[in-house]
Formats: sequence, structure tokens, C-alpha cells
Amino acid sequence: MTASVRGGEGGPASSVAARRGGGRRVAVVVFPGSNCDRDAMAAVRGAGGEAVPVWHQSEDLAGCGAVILPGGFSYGDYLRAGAMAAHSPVMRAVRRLAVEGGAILGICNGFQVLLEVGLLPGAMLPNRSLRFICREVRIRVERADGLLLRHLAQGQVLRLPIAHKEGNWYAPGDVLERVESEGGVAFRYCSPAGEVRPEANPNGALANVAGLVNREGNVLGLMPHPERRVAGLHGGVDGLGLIRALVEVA
Amino acid sequence: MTAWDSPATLAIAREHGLTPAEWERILTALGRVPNLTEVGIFAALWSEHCSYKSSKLHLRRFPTRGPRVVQGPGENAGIVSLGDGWVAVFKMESHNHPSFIEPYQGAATGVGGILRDVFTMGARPIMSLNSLRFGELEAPRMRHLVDGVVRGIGDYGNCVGVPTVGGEVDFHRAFNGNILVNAMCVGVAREEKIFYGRASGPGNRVVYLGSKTGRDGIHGATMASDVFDEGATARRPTVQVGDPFTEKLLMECCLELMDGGLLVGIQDMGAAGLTSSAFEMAARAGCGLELDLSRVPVRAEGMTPYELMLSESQERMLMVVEPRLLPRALAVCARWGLDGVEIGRVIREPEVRATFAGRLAFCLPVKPLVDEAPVYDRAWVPPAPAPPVTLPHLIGRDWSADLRRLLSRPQMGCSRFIWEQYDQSVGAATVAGPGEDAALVLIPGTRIGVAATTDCNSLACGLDPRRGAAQAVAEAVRNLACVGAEPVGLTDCLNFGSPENPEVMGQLVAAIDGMAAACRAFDVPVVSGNVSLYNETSGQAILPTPTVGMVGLVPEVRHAPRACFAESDAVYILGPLEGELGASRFLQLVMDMQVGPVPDVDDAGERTAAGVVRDLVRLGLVAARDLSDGGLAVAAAEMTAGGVGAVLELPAEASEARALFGEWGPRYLLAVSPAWEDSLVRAADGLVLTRLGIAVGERLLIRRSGETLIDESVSEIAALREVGLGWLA
Amino acid sequence: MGQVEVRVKLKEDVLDPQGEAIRRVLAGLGYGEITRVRVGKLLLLEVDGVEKPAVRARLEQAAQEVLSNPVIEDFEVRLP
Amino acid sequence: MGQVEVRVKLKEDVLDPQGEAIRRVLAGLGYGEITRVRVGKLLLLEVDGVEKPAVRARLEQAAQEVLSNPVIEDFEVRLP
Ligand SMILES: Nc1ncnc2c1ncn2[C@@H]1O[C@H](COP(=O)(O)OP(=O)(O)O)[C@@H](O)[C@H]1O
Ligand SMILES: [Mg+2]
Repeated sequence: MTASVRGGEGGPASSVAARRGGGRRVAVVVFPGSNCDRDAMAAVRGAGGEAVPVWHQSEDLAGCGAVILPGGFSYGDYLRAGAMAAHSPVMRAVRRLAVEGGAILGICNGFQVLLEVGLLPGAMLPNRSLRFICREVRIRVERADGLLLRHLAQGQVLRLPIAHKEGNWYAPGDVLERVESEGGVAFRYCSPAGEVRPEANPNGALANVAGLVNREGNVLGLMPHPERRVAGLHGGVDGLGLIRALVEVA
Repeated sequence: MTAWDSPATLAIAREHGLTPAEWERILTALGRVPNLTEVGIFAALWSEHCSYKSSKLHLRRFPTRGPRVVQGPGENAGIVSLGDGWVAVFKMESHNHPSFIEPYQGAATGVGGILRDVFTMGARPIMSLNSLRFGELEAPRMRHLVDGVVRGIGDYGNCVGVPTVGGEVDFHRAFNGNILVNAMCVGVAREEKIFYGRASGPGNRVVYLGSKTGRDGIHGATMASDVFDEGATARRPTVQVGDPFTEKLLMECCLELMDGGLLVGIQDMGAAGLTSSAFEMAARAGCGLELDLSRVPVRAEGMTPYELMLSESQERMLMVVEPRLLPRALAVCARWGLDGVEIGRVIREPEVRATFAGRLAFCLPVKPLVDEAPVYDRAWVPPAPAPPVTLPHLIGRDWSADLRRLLSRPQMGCSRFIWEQYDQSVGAATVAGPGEDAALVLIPGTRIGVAATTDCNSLACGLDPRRGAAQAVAEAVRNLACVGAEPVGLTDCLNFGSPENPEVMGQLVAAIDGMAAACRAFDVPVVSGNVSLYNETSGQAILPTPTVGMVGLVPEVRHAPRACFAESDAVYILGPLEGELGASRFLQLVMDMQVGPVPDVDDAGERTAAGVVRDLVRLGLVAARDLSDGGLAVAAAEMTAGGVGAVLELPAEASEARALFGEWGPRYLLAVSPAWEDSLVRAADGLVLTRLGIAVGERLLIRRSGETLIDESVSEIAALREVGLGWLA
Repeated sequence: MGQVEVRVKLKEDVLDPQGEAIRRVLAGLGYGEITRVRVGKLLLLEVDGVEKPAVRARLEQAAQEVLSNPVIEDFEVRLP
Repeated sequence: MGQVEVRVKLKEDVLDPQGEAIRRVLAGLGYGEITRVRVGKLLLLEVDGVEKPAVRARLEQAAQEVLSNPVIEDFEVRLP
């Protein structure tokens, strides 16, 4: 079902620029059960952007050129994480934005939604431990180019919290190969020194994948929560780079 | 005639847990014989859980007033002012029995209930905590219970998106047959946006919101089913299942309704469901309600008024709305995908009357049920003083081995395996979470910090309920100080055995006395709470566990409190060098002795020391840990969690056991960067402050007069602390 | 060796939040004809000696004690 | 109205940690004869007009597009 929309065949970014009204407006989608939407909006505002909540039933993104699909438990994650949100009307607008080259950031549940709609490859399985895991992890930046990753440095190690029960990324062998060869892995779980090792993998994700980016670089999904690390009192600001990049392209 | 409106008898009343005297009282109050549904309603509202009939008399001794108190006990949750127009709304509640029957759903619905108690007052929940008591891990079903409870708490809170940031857990054989699950929630609101559970304004509409009603947790129903049998199909009640997704929608919907000024009053349907919400809302407003029970949305077929009134289906609210605002209110509900259904209206007469299928189902006056519920002065005997004991001669032991033993016990180890299953940072406002002495969470969009901690040493309360309860308050004050917070209010959950046992009643009375006295001493008002009685199996009561949930304030958070050593810190102990060994973890877990006197709280000393620590932490000058469970040795071990060890030298005159493992009293371990040592010394002027050494390297070394008492590597400590609950991983 | 299917369902009267949420989404997508959804578990076991009565009895026991939660669930063992 | 059963199973080559965990627990309890466990979902739907071919086709579609994820799962719709 989702094959037809996989990819995002790279439309000109200019159409996005044309649509936006000058302000750095970032849409934050609110699904029933989203619970990191406020955090995402606060992070956007902190980075100098205007955060625009967009209800899941909306057919458009209020003219925003960038969107965050926030974390949470859309529809309770009662079927599969992100599965039901993938069918919300707003996701049609998100797909359009992807094709037009707008910036899309899926965090945690938002990442799961991006997989469910096929904007990013693979699927999420329950964590290897079968338990919800909330802890700080390190992720290594594998790509530092494109719309969303450009404020990061390749090989840089970020300290961010994870909080999920289904973050065990999986893809069939051929898909994994393609993802790897195309440089689709944006982040991998790693040790404090930046080594990608099995012990550093909190949930069993294939190839320690913590985040993926599409070929065009405008659709990014990750399990850790950058919006929870954007102020000194959060215990770090390692999430700021991503949020800033998003605000700048909005 | 159908069963639900057939006249009741004394026998039926007794099956519902009412006494013959209570039955007489009902007959007098009504001047007629109630029907079955009415007896069910009386039994529910006069139950221990709803009426506090055994404890009420004693609860009156709690100090409940203070300059910050906006709402004391009696509402769905207590409210204290935090300044700047903000208030904290909080409460703690038990879900012990349901969790023992079905741990996952029992714990989950416990969390759901306490969240509703808070958001029903117009507050957005910003954190959850929980206090857990399990039996020995080897006891039947115990691992299953631990696993289920932790998953239940996690799955529910995580899904709703309220961070679970603290709590406590203990294991003792006294809980083998009766575990404790106490959940606490703290919310915040603007003071002018507070809502109350009042059904005022005759003519206003009564609206049912949320999940449909099923035969969930209808208490009296199993016993009463015999009565139902005249043709009607009696069905067994079912276990309540939590639906955190609906709860999340309900929360957002209610907050939007309240923010938009669309409600007159609102209350969740908690224990005793529609019964308690209807009668309590009417009682608070001095009005009455008229309900059409046929309109209650149902999930199961053939539900009777009896069942509709007593169902404890979760995620349901009762609201009162002005008629002119009703369409707008219902539109908000619809937008959140929730069914809002008008089921009645407010009436002037102080009674609740309900029709069902066009017939009168019941008509009961509000006052006798709520305000005039029975209050008992149950017989009690003062707890016997803990027998004097001669402590063993404690010198020259292998103290390192003792520390290792302590750290590897489930009671003492790191509870990481529990709290890693909780989302601690959703909300992006958690400054201090599990693993620190207290939690500290910012009010969204501000730098105002709200701190919270739960505390109770069940063992100490078993030995000396009065002092044990007082110490729980003191411990909470110390824990708050360690994150820089001053106490502003307290909620409690009093978990005891049967009040019909004079000894248990004596424990309850003593614990309330101790807690009340300590609250006065620390100027902390009690604004909400919960009593859970009959916690026993085969006549064996649990250890008395009066859990304290204390909320603190940091007016402006500038620094995240730290709880670990940093390289080259100077390490001090503030307060007496030696603690007391009575009721200590050392005696319990190393010497296998559950004995000893529990000391009185040193009110003045605690207040002064807490004030000093609080100020230093606020300024970001020290890392602080109070010396409670396991004393100095364990606190120092915990402070190595950041990877840095310490070399500490105890003064020659210190008794080894009491300095290393003594507990109680205003004692803190402080780590301060050398640059701030002078400030620390000045701040502690007039208090006992002893420099013990420095934080350095990767070992924890504690010496006295050149002799090494403890020598452990930091990594070994970390590994040991994972042992106790490691099986959960 | 044979494949055994253990079907675990919530008891009829027990609330099924999952099923209800799924039903709502389906209704929103236009599948109004689906009027009720209940979610259960399907456990597919590979079992040695499944033809032996003793093994079959043990499977019943495993389903009751491990695979289902008798407080809220019913189960059914389907042998090959 | 009829009861429709939608069976959703993980694809054969996808790791099933839950199934494996259950197998281990069973083995620990002495049920060594259970050599493999796979966990799937059993969705029980009540459907109006299930006898109509159009409705049946729509059920297939719902199962494929909503109830299962083709990357990791297979599904089967069992009509009454
Ligand atoms: N059941 C629980 N839920 C959440 N956090 C817990 C739980 N049990 C313990 N914790 C956390 O673990 C830490 C250590 O607990 P404890 O030893 O009871 O602390 P303290 O002695 O300072 O009160 C605390 O930060 C506490 O919040
Ligand atoms: Mg403490």
C-alpha cells in the first residue's frame, strides 16, 4: 500500500519558498495522542521560529514550509506505533510538502509515522527488551548535509534521551543495503566515544539505526528527542542544531 | 418488579458491607425502606474508601491551613499557591487491592485516577510519582506483580504524556500478600483558572463525558447477584481496564472546556463512579441532581440502574454546563472524539433522583449520604514501645563487605530498572528526575521549579508509628532541600491494616499524630490525601505505611541540582557525624535485625540544616544528598554514580558503624568545588560541618585514623547497585 | 512436530480500548460497516509430539498459566 | 452482520522478540516441547453486510492498508 508514496521524488524547494509568507513558521502536527507537541512547539519558538499547531484533520499545513511530526502515542499506538496516524488527512499535506522539498522532521512517534506512510524505509518492531525505555543515549551523526543536518558535523556524538517502546528499526536485507548505499542513515546509536557497538544499541535496531534521512535530505526521522535538549536546564543542548536547521528552512 | 428496585433488607445491606446500625441509620434518614439500588449507593458512599469513617476523626488533627493554601482536603486534590499567580494541584492515592488482583491494570488505572483528580481541577499534570511496596521477590507471584505494576504505571503515564519522575520502592515480607501501589500526581494551573467539583445553578445541565459504562469493578455486585437472580441475568463484574489514549483525549478536552469557561463544575467518576461524582458534586453546591440513567452511554447490554450507578469504568467525567453553553461544550468534546451526553440537570432540592426507562429508579437526599456519613471512634490501643535491644558489638567488621551487601539488595540498589520504563522527560521540563533525592520540574514556559518527593520508611513505622511517620515528613523535607526546594504542601496516603483491630487502629492514630506534629514543626500544610485500610491477608496486617508526598518550590531555577561527585570537589558532612542504627538498613539487611528505637525528629535542627542546604543548592554551589537509607556509606556510594570516586577520612573519635551506616537526623553529604568551600563554611556557620576529604579518582575510599574501612571501585559500586533489581532487565 | 494455534481473547465484557480505537479510525476512513473490533493475540507454537495426549494436556495448561491472563482473558487451543 | 477474523502475523524472516521471550519462559517452566513461538494479532471484526462482495473487497483493503504493515507483516482475512 505504501509503496506508491515511498521516496518523495524531489520537487523544487522554490515552490515552498514561494508559498511561505516570510515568517519562520513551523507546523507541528497534533494527532490525537501526540504528547510531545507542546515540547516541539516550545523548542521551535526557542530557536526563533513561530510554531503553528496543525490538527490531524487539517488538509493543509497552514502554509508552513517545515513540519514536525512530534512524539507521543498517536491513537494510543494501539495497533502499531504510528499506524493509524499515517491515515490522518494531514498526512496528505505532509506528503505533498515532502515532494515539494519542504522540511519534515519526525521525532519518535513522528518517525514511526514517517515509516508507516513510506516516506522513510523500513518499520519499527518492539524494543528487544519488550519494555519501554527512557534513558539518555549517544548517537553518532552519519550525515551532516542537506536541509536538516547541516548544523551538525559528521562523526559528532550527540547526547539525547530516548523514550519509546517500539524503536527497533527493521528493514528487509535488500532495503537495508539500499539505505546504507544511499547514505540513508542519519544517526546511529554509539558509545560515548562514538563507536557503533552492539552494547550501545538500546533497542535492537538494525545497524544501530537511530535516525534516517531520505535521498533529498528533506525528510528526517529519529527516535531520540532533540526537543528535550534545547536548554541548559535540560541537561544539554544537543538537540538545538536540528531544530535550528528546521526553523531556518521554514 | 425488577430486582434493582425491589425493597432491600438488612441481609442485603450486610452483604454490601453495611452494619445493622448503619442499616437502622438509613431507615431513619429516609423514613422508609430503601430499594436495592439505594442500598448500593449508601454502601458505596459510606464505605471506608469514600467516607473515611474510621479515620476522619483523627485526620482532623492535620494542620490544613497556611498562607499558601488555596484548597485543603475535601476537593479532588489539594491546592497551594506557588507565587506569580501559579498554583500546584496535587494528591496521592492508593490502588493496592486492584493491583494485587491484576497488577498491570490495577496500577495503570491507579495512575489514571490520580491524573483525573488533578486535571479535573483545571490543572495540567506536570509529573507523576509512585510509592511501591512489594513482598519478598521469592514470594508467590511477586515477580509477576512487580513486573505488572511497573509496566502498568509506565504504559499509562507514558501514553498520556505525563513524566514519571520519582517515587520509592521497598520489599518486605509483610507485603507478600498485600502489595502497596500509591500514585501521586502534581499539576499546575493559574489560580484564577481553578475548577471545583460543584454542581451549582439549578437548571444547569449534567453532562457525561468519556468512555462508555460497563460492568467494571462493581463491588457489591457479586454478593448482591443472588438477589438479582429472580430472572434477571446476574453477571460477574469485570476488572477495570485502563485506556490511556482516551484519558489523554479526556484531559485535553477537559482542560480546553475549562479554559474556555464552558463549565460550571466537573468531577471524575472515580471510586463508586457515577454515585460519588453525582452526590459529592451536589453536596458541595448544596443542590441536587435529576438524572435520566437511560441516557448513560453503555458498553454492555442490559445494565441496570444499580450497575450504572456503581460501575467503576475508567476515563469518565461528570460535568455541569449552563444550557446556553451546552452546544459549544459538546462541540469541543466532539472535536476530541469524545461523546458528551446530557444525562440530567441540576435541581434546587438537595437530593439526587434518577429515572430509568421512564420509572423512578431512586430518590435520595444528599446530606445523609455525604455530609452525615457515619464517623467512628474506633477502639485503639497505643502501639507498644519498641522493646529495648542490645545492639551487637560492631567493631572491626569488614565494612566493605557490608556495603557491598547493602548495595546489592533490591531495597537499596538503584531502581533504574524501574524508572527506565517511565518516560521521565516528556514535557521537556524535568530538571531533576529519578535517581535524585527529589524530582524538580519546571512550570511550562517559566523558571519556577516544582519539586516533589514521596517518602516513608515502613520498617520504622512498624517499630514506632508515631516517630516513623514524623520521620517520613522530615525525610521529605531533606529530600526537597537537596534539590533546592522549600516545602509548600503535603499529601499523604495512609496504608494500614484493618481499623477494626485496635492495634492497627492504634498505629493509624499514632502515625497521624506523628505526621501532624511534624507538619506543624515544618509549617507544611496537609492539603489532600487518601486512606487505604484493610491491607492484610489472613489477619496479618502490612507494615503501617503512611506515605508522605511532599511538594516543594524553587521560585527561580538557575542551576540543575547535581547529585554526584565532580573531580576535586571537597566533601563535607553537614550535621552530626554519627547517625542512629535503630531501624536502619544496616541492621535490617546486614545484621538481619528489624529492631531499635526510631529517634524523634529534631525539628529545629532539621529546619536549619534544610534551609542551609536549600540555599546552597539553589546557588549551584553544592551537590547534596541526605543521609537516609544506608547512611553515609551508601550516600557516598550513590554520589559516585557520575564516575568520580572519593577519598574520605572519618575523624578518629567517630564510631565506625554509626558514622558509616547510621541514619536519621539532619545529616547531609555535600560536595563542593574548592572555589566555593569558603561560602559553604560561612553558610554553615553555627552548624556542625566536617570536612571528610575530596572527590577524586575511580575508587570510593573511606578511612579512619589511617585504617581503611571501605575501599570499592566506582565501577564495582555501579555494578552492585544493578544487582538487586537486575532480574527485571 | 506440529503447529498449534493458541487464540487469546479478552473476555466479552472487558473493555478493549485497542479495538475501540481501531474501530474509530476505520470508521473515520469510511469503513462504517465495521461496527465492532476486538483485539486478541494469536500465538503460533511449534510443538514436538503434539499428537500425544499428554503433550496436548500440557498445552492447555501452558495456555492457561502462561499464555493468557485468566483475570481478563479467555483462550482456546487449536491443535493441528 | 457477521464476524470476520483478520489474522496479522510477522513475516517469517522477521525476528519476533516477544515470541522468543515467551518460548524461553515456557522452556524455563519445563515446556521444552514448544520449540518456537510466534506472536500475531487476532482482530475480530463485526461487519454489516459481510455477505456482499463489495464489503468483502473493502475488508481486504482495510486489512492491507490499515491493519497490517506490509514491510513486516502478512495478513489473512477469514470470512464467516
Ligand atoms: N517506584 C519508583 N518510581 C519512580 N522513581 C523511583 C521509584 N523508586 C525509586 N525511584 C527513584 O529512585 C531514587 C532513589 O529512591 P530512594 O532510595 O527511595 O530515594 P530517597 O532515599 O532519596 O528517598 C529516587 O530518585 C526516586 O525518585
Ligand atoms: Mg533521600
